[in-house]
Amino acid sequence: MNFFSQEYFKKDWFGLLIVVLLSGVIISFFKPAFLSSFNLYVLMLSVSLWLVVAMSQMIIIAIGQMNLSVGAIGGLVAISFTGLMEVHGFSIPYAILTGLFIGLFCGFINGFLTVKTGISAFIITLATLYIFKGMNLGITEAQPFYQIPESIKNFGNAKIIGPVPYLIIIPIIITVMMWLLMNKTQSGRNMLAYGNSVQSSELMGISPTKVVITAHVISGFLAAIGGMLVVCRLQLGTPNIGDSWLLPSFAAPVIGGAVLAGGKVDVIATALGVIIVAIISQALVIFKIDPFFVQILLGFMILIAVFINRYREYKEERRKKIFIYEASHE
Amino acid sequence: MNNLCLEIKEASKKFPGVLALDNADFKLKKGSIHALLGENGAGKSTLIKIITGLYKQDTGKLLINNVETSLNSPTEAQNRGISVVHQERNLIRRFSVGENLLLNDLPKNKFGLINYKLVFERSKEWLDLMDLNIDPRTVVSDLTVAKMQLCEIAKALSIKSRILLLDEPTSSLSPQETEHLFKVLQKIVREEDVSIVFVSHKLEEVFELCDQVTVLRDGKNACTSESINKLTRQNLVKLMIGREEQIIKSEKKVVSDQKTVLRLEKINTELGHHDINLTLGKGEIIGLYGLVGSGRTELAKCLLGLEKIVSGQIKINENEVRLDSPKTALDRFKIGYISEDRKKEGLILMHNVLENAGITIWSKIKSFLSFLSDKAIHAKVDPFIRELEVKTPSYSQLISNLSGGNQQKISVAKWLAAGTDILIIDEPTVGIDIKTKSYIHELIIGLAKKGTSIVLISSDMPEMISLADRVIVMKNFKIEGNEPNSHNYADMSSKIMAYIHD
Amino acid sequence: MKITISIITSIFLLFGHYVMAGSSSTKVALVPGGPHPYFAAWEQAGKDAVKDFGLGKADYKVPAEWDLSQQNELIESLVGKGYNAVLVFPGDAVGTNKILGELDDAGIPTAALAGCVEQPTKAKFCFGTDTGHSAYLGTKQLIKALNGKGKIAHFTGFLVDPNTTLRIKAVEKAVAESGGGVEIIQVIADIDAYEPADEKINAFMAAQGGEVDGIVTTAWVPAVVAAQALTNMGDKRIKMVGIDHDEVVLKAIKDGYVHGTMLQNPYGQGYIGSYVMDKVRGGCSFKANAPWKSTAQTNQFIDSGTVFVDINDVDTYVQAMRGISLEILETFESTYLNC
Amino acid sequence: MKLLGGYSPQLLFYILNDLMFKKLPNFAVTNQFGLFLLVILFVLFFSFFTDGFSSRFNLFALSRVVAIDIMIGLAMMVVILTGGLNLSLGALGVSAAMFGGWLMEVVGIPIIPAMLLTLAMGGFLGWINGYVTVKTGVHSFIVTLATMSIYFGMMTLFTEAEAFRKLPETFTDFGSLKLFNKYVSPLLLVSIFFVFLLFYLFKFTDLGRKLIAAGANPDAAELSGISVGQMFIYCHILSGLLAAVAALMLTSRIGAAIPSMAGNLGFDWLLPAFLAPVLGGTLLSGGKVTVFGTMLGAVLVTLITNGLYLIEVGEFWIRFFLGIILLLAVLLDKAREFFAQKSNVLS
Repeated sequence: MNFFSQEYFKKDWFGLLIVVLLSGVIISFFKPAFLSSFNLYVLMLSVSLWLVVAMSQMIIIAIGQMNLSVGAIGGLVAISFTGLMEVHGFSIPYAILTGLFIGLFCGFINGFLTVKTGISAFIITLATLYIFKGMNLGITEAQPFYQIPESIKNFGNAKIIGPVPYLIIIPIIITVMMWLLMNKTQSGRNMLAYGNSVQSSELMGISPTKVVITAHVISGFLAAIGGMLVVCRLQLGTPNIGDSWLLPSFAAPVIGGAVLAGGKVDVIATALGVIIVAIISQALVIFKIDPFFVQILLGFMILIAVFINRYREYKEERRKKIFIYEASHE
Repeated sequence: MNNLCLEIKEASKKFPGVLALDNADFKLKKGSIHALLGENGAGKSTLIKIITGLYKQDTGKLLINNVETSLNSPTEAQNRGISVVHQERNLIRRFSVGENLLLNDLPKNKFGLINYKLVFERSKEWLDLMDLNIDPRTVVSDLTVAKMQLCEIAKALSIKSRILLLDEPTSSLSPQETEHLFKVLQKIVREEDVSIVFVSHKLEEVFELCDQVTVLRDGKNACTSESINKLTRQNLVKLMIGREEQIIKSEKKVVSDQKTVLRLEKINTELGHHDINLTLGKGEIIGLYGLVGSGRTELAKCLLGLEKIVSGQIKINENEVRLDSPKTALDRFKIGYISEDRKKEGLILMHNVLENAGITIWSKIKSFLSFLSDKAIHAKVDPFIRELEVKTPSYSQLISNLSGGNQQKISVAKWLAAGTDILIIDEPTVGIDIKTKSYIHELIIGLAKKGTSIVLISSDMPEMISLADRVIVMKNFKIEGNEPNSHNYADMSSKIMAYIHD
Repeated sequence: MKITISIITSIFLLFGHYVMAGSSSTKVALVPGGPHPYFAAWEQAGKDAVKDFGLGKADYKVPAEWDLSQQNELIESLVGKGYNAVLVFPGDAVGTNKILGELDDAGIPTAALAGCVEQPTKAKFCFGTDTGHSAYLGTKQLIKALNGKGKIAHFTGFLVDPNTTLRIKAVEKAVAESGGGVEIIQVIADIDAYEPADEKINAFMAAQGGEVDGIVTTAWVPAVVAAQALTNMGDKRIKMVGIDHDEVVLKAIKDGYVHGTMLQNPYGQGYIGSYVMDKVRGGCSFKANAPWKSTAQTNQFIDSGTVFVDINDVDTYVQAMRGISLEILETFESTYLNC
Repeated sequence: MKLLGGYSPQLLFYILNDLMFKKLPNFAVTNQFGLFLLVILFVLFFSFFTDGFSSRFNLFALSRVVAIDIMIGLAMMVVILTGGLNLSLGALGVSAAMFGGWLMEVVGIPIIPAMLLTLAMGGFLGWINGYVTVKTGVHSFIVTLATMSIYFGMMTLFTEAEAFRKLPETFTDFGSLKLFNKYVSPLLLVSIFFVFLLFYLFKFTDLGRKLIAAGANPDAAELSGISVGQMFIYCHILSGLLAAVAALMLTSRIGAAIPSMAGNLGFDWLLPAFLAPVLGGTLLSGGKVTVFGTMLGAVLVTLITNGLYLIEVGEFWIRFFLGIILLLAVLLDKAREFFAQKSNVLS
């Protein structure tokens, strides 16, 4: 019993895992089609995209900032990627490399401006959101690019085995890499240290410039991958890609227990947060919930997730107070 | 060849309008514990910042191991073996102790990933070295303040620092914890070839710990690397403030039929206070003494309604009351609280003097349509700010631009203006220079004479004994003793200690 | 390349803007609701109108965002610049009326283009697609393809767009007229962004794909995404009727995954609309007995042509549309105007 | 009467005294002054380099847009004061306006009481934001993210996305009224009235000072006897009220209460909502408000958007240039702050 309470219940991801399993069981009980191969495939597809988007935001939350331009970067990369192939005849690898480079560069701009000017990332990325989206519209004049090479379309559609799409490979690799980054590498720990306390981390010899720019570059890089994944999925490069990313990008990390002030993110819990959001939006369709209710439900869902997190935090605080109290008894 | 590991020669540093350092010298001998003293504004912190690479001196030299060097950043200073243990705890609170200790260079496996087993093993060695019985896996936020501080020192050692700067390290430690700290410091100086610069306002500690002393006054050396044996407390104070110290004469008050203004009966709180019984008479000063974590500040916060009281009664003027917020406490029962944490809980640093001093009386002096002008506030708080001799160019000066002592005066002034009947004063002289300290002591006595009842929370035993009428000793969230103050230091301190170590 | 050109152009325009001389003083602004591929044909239509009818200007001006306020701001600034006739795709069927009224007060004729504003309005007329009717016709086509029997789903756009409600009602009406053979099993709305549309439509396919026989889409994004989903699934059993001319939809029709689409006539709207504006400014007025059509929103409606296109005519629809446009143009003056 | 009579000149004196004599020397290094210069600069630029900027029609239209943007900016500003954000601003405003439209059209309540009830609705929705934020201790970013969905969803559910378009003409005509030789909309006067009201609140009242203190340092304020939770709730209520005012103004301008008037989920309001206070020098960390700065910020943003349309940069590039200008404006402000600090230290 003690084993349980100490090891698992404390972890952010444990409760979420229960929620995922439970909701899976409940939904498939009412609608067996939920577990059908095609449905799992569809679920995995939507998880793949939102995983990347959530990670892109999560790493910025880790350093205690926000990146409003995640979607704008994704969109800009998506249309550049397709545009370069369609208009300028780039080969696929070159187009991918250029797309990734654009993402890196956009992220670098965000990070550089934030750390060098000392202006809050919220404002900087609000401005760059406009700049990147503006470039997107300026380049495309709102016209999509349609000429997507067959191999990319196939990549977006093909399945590895059973219901598992090829598309999910990259997001899974990213998730593993992110877990390693945040838990097992010096630069990841530096980011979390910076997110915990800018002042302390600086005094510990951690360079803010390096931390902030690295985080934003990674965020831009992931947003770029997200943008290209959408292209594979939709099989067209439309300027609207990324417009709807903002809310999901925050929802998953927050459900995963991330602290917006920084310094605490959990990659596994974020991934589970993504799965929960995906399951619930699917359940809304499966159960034919009146579209008028969807908005309201989504709102309450976020509130409930936050309440649960908050309650656990409260418990933890109590525990610590008592702990310190006991420690001082020694 | 001398054996100096750090030397500063004729350093000057000018800020617009101020000459912060004026040809100051500083010599740190290898293996010594060197006290750096001075009033606030004497140039101490400028000197420290030059040593740690935050500032660069305008003229003069900085030598490390007799080699002239220039330090451009704290990181560079750290690389040269100079570390600071700050007043504010500078650990990553969500990280484990072990990771904090080695954060600059975490041991990695062949894939470049952090090897946590090794992290905890290696950090354990440093903790052992300091006689610290902490599991390196413990999350920092679970530690007591004293242990955090010791961890910080361990961290400085772990990055191979050979010069440690300790800035007011004991300000929130209990005597026992201080004693432990000093033992550790003496041990590392002895065994690890470390030299220490010790900054403190508590002269007793300087005499106990240090072997050399440098005093700054108005940016100049009042003495340079004097051996501590040659000095007395009086000499030192004179060097610091340029005149003799005025010892507060603690007069024993006649405790005659005082009216009880505050009475706690069998209070139990959610935080764990157990069966607290306490009375406070009109014009009385009671001291709450205890170790950090004994529940003193927490009790004060329960009284203000910030934490829940589970059972028991609070009586004010013998009427039972419910206190649910500091607002109720102030508005209805005239209870005020001067926090130990000036910057976080006491003052609004981004606001000016007037706003800070007037905050408690806004509601009282507002007029029609809740109209409230600066002029009206000015009229109300001006007498108090004057009375406290606050040094500020104008009332529109930002509080953050004032010195620590003047900041403390403002946080007192706002409660004077509020005209409280009961004032809870938490560690009023932490980080405050001797001149202001004695001034604040006089002020507290004066307030009590005028009829304000005072609850004084302090870890400073001399302060406690010179001010309190009664000393209440707390331990483990309980009241252990209630001792009328004899104002005899030896007698009182042994009595108090007896309660804590029974 | 486009960037460079645009930047150079904008710098050029910044310092060297000039008023193009035309024989007529009419300066028409063609203002869509926001950046959207549907309206792209208006740009060429405007240019052709200047060339063919000798207008002073007929410029395609796009609000920076899909936002009523942004559109109003743009229109106001255009009028400030001297445009004296405005063709607008209403940012809101009701909300746009106010500014049209104000333009009317300022002596500037306006008309609703591609979509209508609700009456009462100061717009001279509405020239475009009757959104409700188009949805109704599309559903009829679908029902026909299903031989009057089956379960259908309806995918549409933002709930807060009044047109969405019209479309939902129109689809219901067509279904009701089928005599009970057809049943709407699900309406998915609020999917005007690609990623959520992809998510929801695929989820629907997964859950109901086996049950549903037909799909009708009445907004651009759901049409594209649903067409793509059917193509990806390789499903030719489910009959789908889309809307508009996105290449994805057209290709799916050619490949046989989508039954057909309801096309509109954006080029004709821009071209003829500009022409009429010039006439109106030239002193023409509308005939009292003009053969207006009535829609749910207005009774001063002129149909710019809605055509159902399926695999047979998907390659030739451009000609078909041009034909309709010319037909309307030829008879417009005699049918509607007193000059 | 005597009280009021004696009172107002006194107030006026304070305000003038404050503005003219104490603040003027410092004004040159303030954010407001920089903004003011920028506004002048852009006005001059656009008047010279565009057709029709100074035309009566354009200036009137500008005054109307500015009026609403100012209110939106102020509504966000009062929540930023607490160190929070109000993402539900647009959804809240639209919900209140739809409620107002329902009252006027369906229930048939006279205009003034209907407007008051609309404001009350705005205040109530703001209160929910504030109450949940304060009681749970969750950051308002997340709380209002959720309430944004909830308010907007509820609104569409109740109205079935139908607009209220048969509003009393007195009400809708107000939005098209032209004053001062047809150059200015009365809506702008309403906004300016609120600007002064808020200035009075924050500068000269007990409540305003408490709101600021609570935002600047909640712990210290609480221990100084200010009920911080209550103050934060007041800020959210105020935000709701101001958003409702903005929504009513927009309704009057559009001539109908429509669910999409602030875009899907009310998102279209967020940009002016953030830009105005941020350009105006309001600190995102809380504790500092600049009412006039926010006003100038709103003026600047509207001016630039309008100018960009007029200057023909190519409509598709407008967002790009808007972003660049926003970036330059905050950078400029940062530079100003830097030099102001330098000169401050010197003096």
